[in-house]
Amino acid sequence: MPDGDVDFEDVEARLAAEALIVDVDGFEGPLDLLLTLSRTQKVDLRKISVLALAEQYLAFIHQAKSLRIELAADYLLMAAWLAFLKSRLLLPPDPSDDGPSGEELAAHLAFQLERLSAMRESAAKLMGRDQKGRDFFVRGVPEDVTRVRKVRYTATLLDLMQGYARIRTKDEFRPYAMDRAHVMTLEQALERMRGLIGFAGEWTDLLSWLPEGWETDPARRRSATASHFAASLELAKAGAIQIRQSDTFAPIQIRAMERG
Amino acid sequence: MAETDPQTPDGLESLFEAPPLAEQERMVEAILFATSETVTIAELNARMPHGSDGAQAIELLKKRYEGRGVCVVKVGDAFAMRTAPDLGFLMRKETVETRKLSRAAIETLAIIAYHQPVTRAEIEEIRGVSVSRGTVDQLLELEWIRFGRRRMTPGRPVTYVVTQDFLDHFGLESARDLPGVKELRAAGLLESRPPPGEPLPGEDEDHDENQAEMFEDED
Amino acid sequence: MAETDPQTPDGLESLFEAPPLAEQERMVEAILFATSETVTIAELNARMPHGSDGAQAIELLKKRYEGRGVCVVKVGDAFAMRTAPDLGFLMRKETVETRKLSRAAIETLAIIAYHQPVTRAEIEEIRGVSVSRGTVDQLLELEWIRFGRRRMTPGRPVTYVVTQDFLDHFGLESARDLPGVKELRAAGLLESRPPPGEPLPGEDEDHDENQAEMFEDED
Repeated sequence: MPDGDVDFEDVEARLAAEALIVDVDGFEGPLDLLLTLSRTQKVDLRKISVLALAEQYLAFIHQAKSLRIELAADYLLMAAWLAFLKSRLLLPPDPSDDGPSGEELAAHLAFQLERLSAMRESAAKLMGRDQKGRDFFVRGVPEDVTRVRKVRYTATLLDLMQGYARIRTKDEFRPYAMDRAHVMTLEQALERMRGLIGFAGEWTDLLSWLPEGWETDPARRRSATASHFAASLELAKAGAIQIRQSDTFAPIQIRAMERG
Repeated sequence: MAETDPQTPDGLESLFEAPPLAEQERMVEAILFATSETVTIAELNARMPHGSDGAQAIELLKKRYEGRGVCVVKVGDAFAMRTAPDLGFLMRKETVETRKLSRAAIETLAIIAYHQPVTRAEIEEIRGVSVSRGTVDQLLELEWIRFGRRRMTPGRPVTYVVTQDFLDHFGLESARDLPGVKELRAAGLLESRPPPGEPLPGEDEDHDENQAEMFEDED
Repeated sequence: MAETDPQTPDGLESLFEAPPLAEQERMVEAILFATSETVTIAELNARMPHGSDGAQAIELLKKRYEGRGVCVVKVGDAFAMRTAPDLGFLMRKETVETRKLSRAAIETLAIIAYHQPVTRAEIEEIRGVSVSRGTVDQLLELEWIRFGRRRMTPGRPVTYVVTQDFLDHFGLESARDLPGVKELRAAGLLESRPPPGEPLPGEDEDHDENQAEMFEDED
């Protein structure tokens, strides 16, 4: 291993550097590498020698290059910047240069390292806290809050009146409260007669066909008579019965058609 | 808290000494809280430190939660913690949605109000269309209508009448207070036939507003 | 139990009277007990009967559960019931294996927690490397971080902040309770200090192009 121009002080440090290089993929960027290197100085980060650190870093890069290890561009950029910093720190300040001094740059780098280190420790402390699902637990059987959707229907009196008016307007001249109890429809009569017609072998008065309860009340009698008459015409047309009336206003008689 | 079990001697064995009963109670409390299934005494004992008496601890816990918002219940031969049954209503979040009554329902309701007691056949006769069971059921459910006496006619059809709730909702003292045909006409509500879905014409805004204010029931 | 509020007369108004405080405490107990998420005072009040004081009830409840196996914890501006951390060993059965976070994710999370609201560029500045999208996505997915307000600097970069879930997971009442946060602030380590010669963060000029390139990674 060519290590002629590597200025490591002892074998231990060199072995450490080799370990670093083997681990190069394990570093999370140049700042992380710098932080690791700074630990070898075994001093508080506030008292760190940035110059020494820069030299360590540059040596590391050199070593990696000699081992033909591909380093990401940001490591090389950091190396360039540290080389620049090193020259700033070593050379007397150029009065024509109004940029930041080497000391300012070094102080900032030290700050960054300290901050990163502090964040690492904080992250460790955070992860060391009691954690939900590991150290403390939530309710094992959480009860769902059931969402009850209640629909409330509303209507105003105006809605009601408008609704009623709408119906009334639809057929204003019709009786509003048609009393169905006193009306027999054609269909009702037809249905009734169809069922009974088989029993009418002889001529019988149509009025005798009116159902019970419809013969006395005049309104009901009228309605039932009319519907039964209409129904009998229907049945005659269908060939089910015969109809006869001997005289004007004489009783209308019906009988079932004899089947051949 | 730190009372020691008198039966257990000090020294090495105390390492395996059961925790104080109060501590066992805490443990049972935590286990019952966090476990999704019910827990038997045997399971409790298996999970608690050696020598613990889950049965005794659970009795203490049960007493502690008596009358609280949460209680220890026995399910079969296992235990669980549940919210107190009387507080179940807190686990419900009610959202009230206000909806306008459908046109069919309003018309049916109006007919019942104006013609009560009225049978379903009569309502259909007046509306000129059949009345769906759903519409009547909805009005019954709202408790705005109820069954009246059966009509003494063949088939003895049931009649409908409006309820006190109906009167309260519409701010009426009795169904007789409903505006009559004359008043409806005077209000411009009976004048002509509106196109379907449109408000009735002939209602000048002011009048309409007044009436709405007069009759609408903000509940 | 059934003590009446002296200020409220009998009759109708008592229907709307808040329940006695002891009863309110039971209610809060039931609600917190039943819920695995945190519940705010506003949510408590919304679910309890009208006139209830969730804040007062929760204080009582907190005291009642002091030293128990289950305790009432404050998370941000909300409350929850959790098992006592010292009893975690009993709950091995309940432990959920969480996905191991990478070192990058843990550091990123810590930086967001301690420096919030913080931009991606600032996180990268602190870590000295680019933050991969996957890392941020993972934290967003865990709902431990969320987007904060945009920074009012050129480019209006988005910021990240930690969530209520983060506080809940780590048993923190607020981000101010993060371990060592006071000391770090006092030491100036939570400042965003621009590199010397750089006028303002985010406004890169020619002379510090190098540095920007060094630390920032266009992903």
